[in-house]
Amino acid sequence: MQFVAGKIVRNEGHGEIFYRLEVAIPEPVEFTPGQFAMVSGWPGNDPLLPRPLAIFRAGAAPKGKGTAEFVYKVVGRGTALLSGMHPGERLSLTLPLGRGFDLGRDGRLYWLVGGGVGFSSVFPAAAALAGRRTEFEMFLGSRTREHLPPKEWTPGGSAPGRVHLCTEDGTAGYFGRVTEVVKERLAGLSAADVSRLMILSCGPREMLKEIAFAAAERGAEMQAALENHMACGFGVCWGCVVALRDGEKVAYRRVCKEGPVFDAREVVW
Amino acid sequence: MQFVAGKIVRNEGHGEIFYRLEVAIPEPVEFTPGQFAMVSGWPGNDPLLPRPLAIFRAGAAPKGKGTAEFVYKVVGRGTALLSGMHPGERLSLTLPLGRGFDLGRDGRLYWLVGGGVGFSSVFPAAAALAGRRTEFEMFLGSRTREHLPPKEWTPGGSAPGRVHLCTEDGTAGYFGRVTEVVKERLAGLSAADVSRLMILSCGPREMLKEIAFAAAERGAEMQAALENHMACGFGVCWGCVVALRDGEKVAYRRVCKEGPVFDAREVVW
Amino acid sequence: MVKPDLSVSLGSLRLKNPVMSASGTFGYGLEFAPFYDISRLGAVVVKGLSLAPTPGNPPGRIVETASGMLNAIGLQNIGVERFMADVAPQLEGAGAVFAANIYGRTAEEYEAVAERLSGLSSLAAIEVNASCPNVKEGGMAFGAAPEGIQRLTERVRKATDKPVWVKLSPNVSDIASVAAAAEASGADAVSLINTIVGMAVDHRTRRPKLSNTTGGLSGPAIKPVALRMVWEVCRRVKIPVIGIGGIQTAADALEFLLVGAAAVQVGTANFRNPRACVEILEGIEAFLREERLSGIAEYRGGLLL
Amino acid sequence: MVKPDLSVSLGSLRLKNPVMSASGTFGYGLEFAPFYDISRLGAVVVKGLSLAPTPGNPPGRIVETASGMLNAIGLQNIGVERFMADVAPQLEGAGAVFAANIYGRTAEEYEAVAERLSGLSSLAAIEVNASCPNVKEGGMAFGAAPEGIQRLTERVRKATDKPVWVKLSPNVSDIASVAAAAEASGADAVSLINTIVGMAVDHRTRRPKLSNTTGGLSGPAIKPVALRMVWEVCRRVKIPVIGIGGIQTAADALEFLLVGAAAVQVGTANFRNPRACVEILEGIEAFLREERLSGIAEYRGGLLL
Ligand SMILES: Cc1cc2nc3c(=O)[nH]c(=O)nc-3n(C[C@H](O)[C@H](O)[C@H](O)COP(=O)(O)OP(=O)(O)OC[C@H]3O[C@@H](n4cnc5c(N)ncnc54)[C@H](O)[C@@H]3O)c2cc1C
Ligand SMILES: Cc1cc2nc3c(=O)[nH]c(=O)nc-3n(C[C@H](O)[C@H](O)[C@H](O)COP(=O)(O)OP(=O)(O)OC[C@H]3O[C@@H](n4cnc5c(N)ncnc54)[C@H](O)[C@@H]3O)c2cc1C
Ligand SMILES: Cc1cc2nc3c(=O)[nH]c(=O)nc-3n(C[C@H](O)[C@H](O)[C@H](O)COP(=O)(O)O)c2cc1C
Ligand SMILES: Cc1cc2nc3c(=O)[nH]c(=O)nc-3n(C[C@H](O)[C@H](O)[C@H](O)COP(=O)(O)O)c2cc1C
Ligand code: FES
Ligand code: FES
Repeated sequence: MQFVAGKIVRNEGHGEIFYRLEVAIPEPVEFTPGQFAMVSGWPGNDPLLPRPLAIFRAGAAPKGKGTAEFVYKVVGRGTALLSGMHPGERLSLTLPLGRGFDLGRDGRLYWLVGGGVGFSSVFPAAAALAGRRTEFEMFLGSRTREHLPPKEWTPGGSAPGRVHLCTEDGTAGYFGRVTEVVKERLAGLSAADVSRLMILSCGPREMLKEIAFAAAERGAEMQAALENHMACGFGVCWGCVVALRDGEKVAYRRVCKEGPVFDAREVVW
Repeated sequence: MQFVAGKIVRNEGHGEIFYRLEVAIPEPVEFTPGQFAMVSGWPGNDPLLPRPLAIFRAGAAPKGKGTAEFVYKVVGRGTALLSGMHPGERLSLTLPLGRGFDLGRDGRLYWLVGGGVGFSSVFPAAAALAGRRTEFEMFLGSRTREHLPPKEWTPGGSAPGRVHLCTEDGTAGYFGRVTEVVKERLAGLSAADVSRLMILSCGPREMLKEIAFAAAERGAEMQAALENHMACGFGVCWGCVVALRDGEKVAYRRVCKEGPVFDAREVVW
Repeated sequence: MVKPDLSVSLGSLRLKNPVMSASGTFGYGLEFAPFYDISRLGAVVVKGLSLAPTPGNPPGRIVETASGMLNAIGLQNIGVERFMADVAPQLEGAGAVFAANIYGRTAEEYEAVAERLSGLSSLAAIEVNASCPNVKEGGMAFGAAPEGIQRLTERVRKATDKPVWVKLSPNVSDIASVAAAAEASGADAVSLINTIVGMAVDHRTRRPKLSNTTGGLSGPAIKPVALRMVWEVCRRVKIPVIGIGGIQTAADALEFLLVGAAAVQVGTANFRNPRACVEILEGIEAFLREERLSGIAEYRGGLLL
Repeated sequence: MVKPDLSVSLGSLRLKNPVMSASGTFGYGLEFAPFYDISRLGAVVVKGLSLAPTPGNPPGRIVETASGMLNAIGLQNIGVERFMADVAPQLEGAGAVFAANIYGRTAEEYEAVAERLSGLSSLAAIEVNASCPNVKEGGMAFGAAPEGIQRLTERVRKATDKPVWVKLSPNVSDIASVAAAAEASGADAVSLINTIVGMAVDHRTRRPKLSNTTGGLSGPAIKPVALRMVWEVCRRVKIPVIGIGGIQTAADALEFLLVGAAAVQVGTANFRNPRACVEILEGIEAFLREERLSGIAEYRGGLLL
């Protein structure tokens, strides 16, 4: 975890929905898929707080420097401001933050489920799995074809997993919500496969909840990357808590520290 | 006076000191040299208030539209933000505002005195005088050669006035402060010329004060463009007042409404 | 679709919509005529008027702060006589509904200004500034405690037949009690908040940035505080509450209506955007249409707890 | 040039510099170790501690506002026992000077926490949170009036030999009187301000944005109010005043010192910039050098009126 000064290398819109941001940082960072950064740097005190963005990629750059990449969607003032920034301008980053996906060991059957911009956490997981040639399938859901990530961003390399696209308006892939596809596939899975299954998911809370219930019903394991409003991102403000089951009781856990990835069975949905 | 949405046409730095900003506006505006605009448009509420900038030029653009030009120096957060904005981005402008220079009738001997970025009010006055072929001399003072306006900005056309440059470090023109030059010239002027003289000035308050005292001593007329912090710029907040002589008493007058150009003899310096 | 009903009641006074200008940020109203037809507003509230013209504080009157500003204007104004002779007829001529914000150095002066203004048939209401933090005599002597407000409100109430709005200070421990005192003393409405006392200094010159040392904080920075106070007061009093503080957009104005305000006033926002009031008005109407609401009445006070 | 003397006195306690973290914005201090050596700070003030661990409020705990934020954390904390067993030794190990911020539901609980902490030899001071706006029992019952503060301060004073700092609420009519009451009751210092009560609602969903409906406003938005209150209190009491509220830069910190604060605490700024405290510290030192001042003492309280 470090707080670094970054410089924008690129910040381009893709299909009016997603922006891809690459930032040069002083040295390379390692991260677990699902981990995130707190990003700020626009001038002035309004907006005041940094914004959490999943780390989409991170790597080495010439001369011992590093880069970090993000994918974001403009939803409000902070992301709008970010989208107006240009290469050469400065950003501050705290990264890597939180607990990412537990990608466990091989021999497991991985399903990666991303809804909306949730693919930004799911793709790095896919890349890691593909890198070690672990079997996975990926389910991506969005409202329309335009809200799907550009094809060239899909990770995989020499061993891409199978990718299922779903759009709510049927403009690409399966006509319907990604939850339907996942639930249907779950229902058809053998008990042996269910016991090998590990679902990694990121997306709107309603989507996560629906899949979590379906997974729980079949006894499948699932990790869900949650979101919440954050002030600090590194565990000191206690602002980002969600309710988790703690034995019989409920405990408030920080999305930025104990999460953002939680065991879906522990979440009080 | 109107409140309009503008679009940046250019916003370029000159020699690291001055920026020249051109904004496309819905229709052409007429202005008196010395009048100004309130400019805002950066995102967020911090900085909150618009910034006053003298109108450097204003003209017609194709299809009945207009343009307005400004010259500014980065001194704080607002101007820094402005300098980071790009062509195509939007600004809000209220203009033209205030009472500009009274350029009176012909037959007068005009001296135009600009200190620092004060040339932004003085050049339009020079352009207007040159346009009607009225005699004038211009005195421009700055710290160093780099702080003088780029040559190509100097107005004049077919009848440029004489221009005297002064730098405090002697890197261009007269080695010393512009006030010294003006005071020396004043001292040498015949009574007849003094009675024809009208000094138009804009610059740091200390400069204006020194020249005002020298002018008063010789009985020469002078108009001074003052600055003050402003919230509204169009006379409704009463925040920008300066003390003016009102008979025996002192009255507070709004720089944005009764000014920014005042008769130097009325100012309580 | 039928046009949503934007009209609101402030006691006996019916306004065509809930958007007013806040005193001191709108001059005498006429200054905004170049930007839009000021008769479109629910009401124009003019700069605070005193018995005699007042010169105000020396320069060093405003400072920008994070998402806000401090002012220490010191209530510079032309006085009630010139307002009645020169300004009021023009506001009438413009078709504007207008209210006068007043202050005095003593309760007697408040009374005198209120009495004098009562003769102005076109005047919609008198707003009593019991909360200006920038002059010793700006009402804070009255506004800081329920007893002071009671005394002041009773006197102004007796001095005029016009609706009396009492404008409250946020610089108190319990604004709801102060509002309740105004209600009990015959106020037709309370308006809040006035500015929060603040200060700015220059760490290099080591001097205060305002000639008056302290000033009143306004703008978006104070909106959360204003909204909380309006909510607290709405739960306490039955008279209409006029919400003020940091309102810049229709969404902001709707927030105040949602927690129970009967109307709103827009202040500092007029400085950056001279069209702020009408844009807020248009935004409120658009929102009501979008949500298919019949009017303000169906939305107001509808906070779900 | 000689290094300027950054040390400051808070009564009998001498700190190597005036920069502390503000409670609740710095966790238990150790979380900042990855960013810098926390022993460099004047003191680390840890998250508010209660007798028993406290779960805090349900989610919907923070909202961003214009140049500020509202929080309604509800004082979630691990309790005094775990703090003493697990955290304090680590803070000692890190070489940090640290103070504990405490609160209780009753005066007895405050007393008990203070007593328990007194056994911690490495503890520099106890800061009594008499002003948390986010839990019914967060001290506001005490903090709103001089009498309450007096009662609370006297009890905590008797319960411990540690320096006692009383943290004051800005949600009062006259903070200087409350500070004077703390002084008279034996406080070694007062710290101010805590957050200002605010509220945020969503005009579409018609719901409050915080589970607790209201929350505490912090950040640059409140700096002018904090600065004014610190100035008022400095003119009234003789005990040291710790300035808090919206401090983000060395210039901000210097402003508080200029109006008379003996030290400062940095809160919300830690969220956007985890290195805020040390950067402020370095900035203060650079400023003193630039102005050729021998130390803080030569600058503090030097406001020119
Ligand atoms: C761990 C984590 C990883 C994320 N990764 C990505 C990503 O890779 N790409 C992406 O596009 N988005 C991501 N998000 C969501 C992203 O943080 C929000 O879209 C963003 O903060 C919205 O800011 P805004 O100013 O544009 O919106 P506004 O609505 O104006 O923001 C107002 C406030 O609400 C907060 N906020 C609003 N929506 C969210 C949200 N969904 N989650 C957290 N805070 C929110 C903002 O941070 C801000 O404090 C992630 C969120 C979390 C918690
Ligand atoms: C009528 C008028 C015409 C002007 N014309 C020009 C021009 O053509 N070119 C140019 O470069 N500058 C001009 N100025 C000065 C310019 O307005 C300030 O430099 C600018 O407002 C500084 O803003 P900032 O945010 O960069 O500085 P900051 O110091 O961060 O500003 C803080 C606050 O102080 C105010 N402020 C600071 N300095 C001044 C100042 N000198 N005058 C007024 N307000 C100030 C700002 O508006 C803001 O509210 C003019 C000022 C006035 C009053
Ligand atoms: C420059 C200025 C002058 C003001 N003058 C008055 C006044 O004369 N009388 C009054 O009651 N309030 C006055 N106010 C307070 C406003 O009417 C309003 O209550 C306050 O600014 C909060 O609203 P806002 O945040 O929308 O500005 C003034 C405010 C400002 C900024
Ligand atoms: C998230 C958060 C939690 C806080 N928790 C506490 C607390 O436990 N005890 C306390 O005395 N103050 C608490 N405060 C108040 C701060 O210590 C500080 O007084 C206030 O935030 C103003 O300073 P700032 O503007 O620098 O943040 C908290 C503030 C925030 C933002
Ligand atoms: S965002 Fe501060 S604790 Fe999680
Ligand atoms: S800036 Fe508002 S009156 Fe001049």
